[in-house]
Amino acid sequence: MTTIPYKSYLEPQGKYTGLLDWLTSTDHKRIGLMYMYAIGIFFIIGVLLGLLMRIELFKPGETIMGPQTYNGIFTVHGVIMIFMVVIPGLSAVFGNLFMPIQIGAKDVAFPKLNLLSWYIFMAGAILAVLSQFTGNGPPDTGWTFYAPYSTQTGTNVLMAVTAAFVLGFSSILTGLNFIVTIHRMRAPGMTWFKMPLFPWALYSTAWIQLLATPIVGITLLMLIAERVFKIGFFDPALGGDPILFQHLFWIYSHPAVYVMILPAMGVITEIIPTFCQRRIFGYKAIALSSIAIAGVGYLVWGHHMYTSGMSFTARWIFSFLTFIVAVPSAIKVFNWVATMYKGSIALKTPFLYALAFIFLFMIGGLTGLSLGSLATDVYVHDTAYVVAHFHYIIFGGMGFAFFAALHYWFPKMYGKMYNQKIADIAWLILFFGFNMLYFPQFVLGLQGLPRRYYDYMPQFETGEVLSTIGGFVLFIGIIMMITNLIIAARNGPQAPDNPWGGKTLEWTIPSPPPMENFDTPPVVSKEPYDYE
Amino acid sequence: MSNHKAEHQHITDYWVYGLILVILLALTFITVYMVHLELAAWSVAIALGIASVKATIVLAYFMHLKFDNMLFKILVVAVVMLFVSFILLTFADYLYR
Amino acid sequence: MFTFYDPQYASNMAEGVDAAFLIIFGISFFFLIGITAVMIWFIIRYHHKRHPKAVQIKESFALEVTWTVIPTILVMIMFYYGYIAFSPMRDIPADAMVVKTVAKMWSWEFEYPGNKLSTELILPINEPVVLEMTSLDVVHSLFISAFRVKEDVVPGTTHYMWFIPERLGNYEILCTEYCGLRHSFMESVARVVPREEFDVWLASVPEATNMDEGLIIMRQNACSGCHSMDGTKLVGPSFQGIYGKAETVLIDGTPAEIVVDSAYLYRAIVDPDYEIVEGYNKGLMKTYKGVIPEEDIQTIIKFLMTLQKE
Amino acid sequence: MSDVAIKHDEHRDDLGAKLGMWLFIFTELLLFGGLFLVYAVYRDIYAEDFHLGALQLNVTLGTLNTVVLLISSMTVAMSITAIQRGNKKLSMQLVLLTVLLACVFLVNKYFEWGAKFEHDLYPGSDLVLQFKRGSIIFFGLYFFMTGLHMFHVVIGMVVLMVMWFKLKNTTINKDDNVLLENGGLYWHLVDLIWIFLFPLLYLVT
Repeated sequence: MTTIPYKSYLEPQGKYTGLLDWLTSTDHKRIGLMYMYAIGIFFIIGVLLGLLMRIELFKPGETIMGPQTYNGIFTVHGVIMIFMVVIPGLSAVFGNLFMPIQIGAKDVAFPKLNLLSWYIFMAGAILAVLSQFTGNGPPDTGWTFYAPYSTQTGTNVLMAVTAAFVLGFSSILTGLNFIVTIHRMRAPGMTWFKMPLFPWALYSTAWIQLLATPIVGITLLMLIAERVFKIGFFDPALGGDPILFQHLFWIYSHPAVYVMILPAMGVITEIIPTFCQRRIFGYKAIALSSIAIAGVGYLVWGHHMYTSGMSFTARWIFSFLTFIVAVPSAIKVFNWVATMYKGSIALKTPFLYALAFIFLFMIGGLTGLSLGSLATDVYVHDTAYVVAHFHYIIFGGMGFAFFAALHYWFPKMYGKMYNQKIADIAWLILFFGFNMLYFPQFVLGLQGLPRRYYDYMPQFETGEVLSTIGGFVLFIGIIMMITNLIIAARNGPQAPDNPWGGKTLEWTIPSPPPMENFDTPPVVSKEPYDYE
Repeated sequence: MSNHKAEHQHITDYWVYGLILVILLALTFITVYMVHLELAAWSVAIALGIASVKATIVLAYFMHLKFDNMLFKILVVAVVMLFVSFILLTFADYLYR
Repeated sequence: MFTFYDPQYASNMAEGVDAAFLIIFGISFFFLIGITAVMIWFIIRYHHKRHPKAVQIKESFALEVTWTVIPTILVMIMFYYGYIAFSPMRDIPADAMVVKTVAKMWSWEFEYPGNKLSTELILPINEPVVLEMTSLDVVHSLFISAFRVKEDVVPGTTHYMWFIPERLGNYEILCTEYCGLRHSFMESVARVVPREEFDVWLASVPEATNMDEGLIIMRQNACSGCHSMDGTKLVGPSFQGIYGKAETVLIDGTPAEIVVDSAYLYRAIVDPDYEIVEGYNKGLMKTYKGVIPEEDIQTIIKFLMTLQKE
Repeated sequence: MSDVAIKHDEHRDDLGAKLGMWLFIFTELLLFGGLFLVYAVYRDIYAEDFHLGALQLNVTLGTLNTVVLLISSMTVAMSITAIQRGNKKLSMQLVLLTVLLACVFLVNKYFEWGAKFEHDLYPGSDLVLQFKRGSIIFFGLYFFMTGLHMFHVVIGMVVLMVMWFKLKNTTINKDDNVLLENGGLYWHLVDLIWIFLFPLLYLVT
């Protein structure tokens, strides 16, 4: 506890009161929290849409909705979850909240731009939500907007695409801000290799956001132009090539997967040393593997298109590169586990989430190998197997890392402690629900159930029923976790400044942090995970 | 946090810019003239080659890359390489269909 | 699920694919179980109650190199098996029987040598077949899971897929590229039959000659994807007994009572959004003006007049 | 997005501001990069049609616009030298001259597009839709690429006008001129893209 009274960033800062005080604030921590509340709401909407789909799939034939509604729902579920939850998720929320503190800075490099990014994000999000209720019904293309279906369908694709374009713009600006911040704002003495690994991950992520997003931006613009002016970029009737759309789309959307997972890996890399009370094993290997993943990650988009009719040459080149990109991820897993060796392990909630992350991420990653392999991908491509795979990566990976980060930094964010017992139970329910929901999808995919199916043959019923039940278990876990945290944020007991014994800079300042982060700018001389 | 207020500023003379402009204009006219030479297969390569030279000159002098921080040079090269790899990989598909 | 225990695979592609799967799964299981076990062991062994003071271990360059090199070798092995099992799929034999495959929302059509049309894929066993596939509207994907083959069917170009069916029986053909409203209903069946049976089938009088000309045109334009002939409600109204039927239609949202006549049918084909039959949605059908020649539209209408209630 | 780099608090960081601007330029380059990729693919598929399409374009006007943009690039670069030497008046004049040259570019473009529309050569026109597929794509790309570029010219003009006002009230001055440099960088980007657009669209053989 600090002895001198201070004003935390959560308290009113004068000038304006109430909501306006927040909406005009350029403080990185407040912007981070604003992202979190917004993303939290979108996440719940996405989850509810997912549950509706699960109910529909509970038995073959029409259960609660018609096929058009179902197609709209899985599109909206995808658009919300991908563009509004997982892509901004960790970097915009925890990157904003803690990256500047971890590198000993007062704020990001361009605080006003940071606030602008949030407004652009909200504008895009509102457009995305509006696209559901206006025009000719919700878009029904799937979040991938594949041409020429997306240029032909009469539904409200235009607005959804515009929304994705605007959201991409916000993502670019956040990335730009983070790169400049990390280059220019590190505390004196904090060399690149004395920087904690979460900022390292964010740095790699920011480059992807910056350099990949424009490609999807221009692709979506072309799609808009095609729909409005009949230019025919992707419509074969006008000379266009639908496969080119897929190339352009995946040049962005594959790296986007790393926008989700790299910060997640960064979070896990922060949590493991803290709860093992040990320096991270292989600091440099982890830092550089982030850069490697970001770099090679640009060159593997074609593995989403093995069956698209690409040339054989392109297929095997992409397969080869895909297998290469698996290696740096493996290195990270080995280093995490090695960090636990001879540590002094405290099984607290954040660490439990981190363990779940490693396990689920391994399943997601290893099943990814069979999708990267040419022969096996032909079999399971676009089946429920892919659905299971990417939910293991995105939800089991990014989602669980988000929950881990939430429980890890919660005491710092709010200065309050949550009920750890309830948090642990919620974790257990989440973990079981998750596996029950998605594991059957692997089996269904191997049985030959294509994805995005409204109806299915009777042989798939067992798996779908299990999956639906799992969905509800998972939902209970989410509600329990969130309720626990909301109660804690309101009435939880005071949290100490450093509840877990962390070594990075955010644990050296009061909880919740003051507006200026540090009383005196810190000077760094030691390595980030120095437990000597 | 380093303040680069007092950073050494390279000031380019006016005549340098004038000279650069003359070179760029000359290259432009060469490109336009090339079209009439019927070089068939080579003309695209030459036109793009000249465009790249022009772009490099603009980057180096007008955009001050030549006198600026090393970081910017590295980043520009990296971005160009990234774009080239996009092109190459896409054409791994289109050229071998 | 798998045919690992069954020595007879359904196609010549299945063995390679399943072998590649087995190798990847084998390595994956080893690592998943191994790493998880080690992790759990560390958590128990080095729990802070048993191990109150952590030992600070410096990095080991040798170890980093080891666990970089070994996975690299392993993934290269996986790549290799994926590659050798896949490359035959792209190596199309010259003597294979060609079946022209047309995908459209939401049905498949197969055209055999001699212009025989079929909605099912009938195949002689143990003989190579190549599907020359194209789509009339959006991207579809032809998937026969038992054969372990899949390839997208893209409008504007022709894609190829080949295989040798090696086991008699019926196998599901599904569409695996999302293609709109009735994506999950876009199915057909591959029937693998003995050669003799195939010959008999192929020689049987092509259905096409028995068909009404209007029906042929309608088939070519995939009308049946949305309109049934047996009264079933699909995306659009059924054609059964459509002529002379009294319907309530919405013109710009205002209901109107009409009786279906040939003028109405014509309007419904060239301007489908003008009058929407109550209970159906706008914007799902595009105009066929200019797509189907004027005289063909008349032929269709004549055919529709013959479809009476049974 | 020039105000991206505006930051006049106690931690003035010119290098950081410039880095921010360069990063933004990278995103713009890749935005057009995506278009160049599309162009390259369709040129590969429809080489003949692209050639015929290019013959419909006015090389003289295109060349003229290239010259105009190159000169404007020089004037904006010179304006930075001027302010660095403390010559505020000359710097302002050069910025204004750049804006005027941008106007010349737009007027030129207006006549070029106008002529195309007169001949019904615009995307979605009945005439174009009857063309061969490659030509439909060519005219689509021509209008989309030059249109997007024109949009950037307009943004650049706004940026330059902001620079002019900032020079006037000495927010930009002899010692603090990174803002003008960034504005200049943006304008050079506009030029840079045109350097590639011109041979690709007008000089296809």
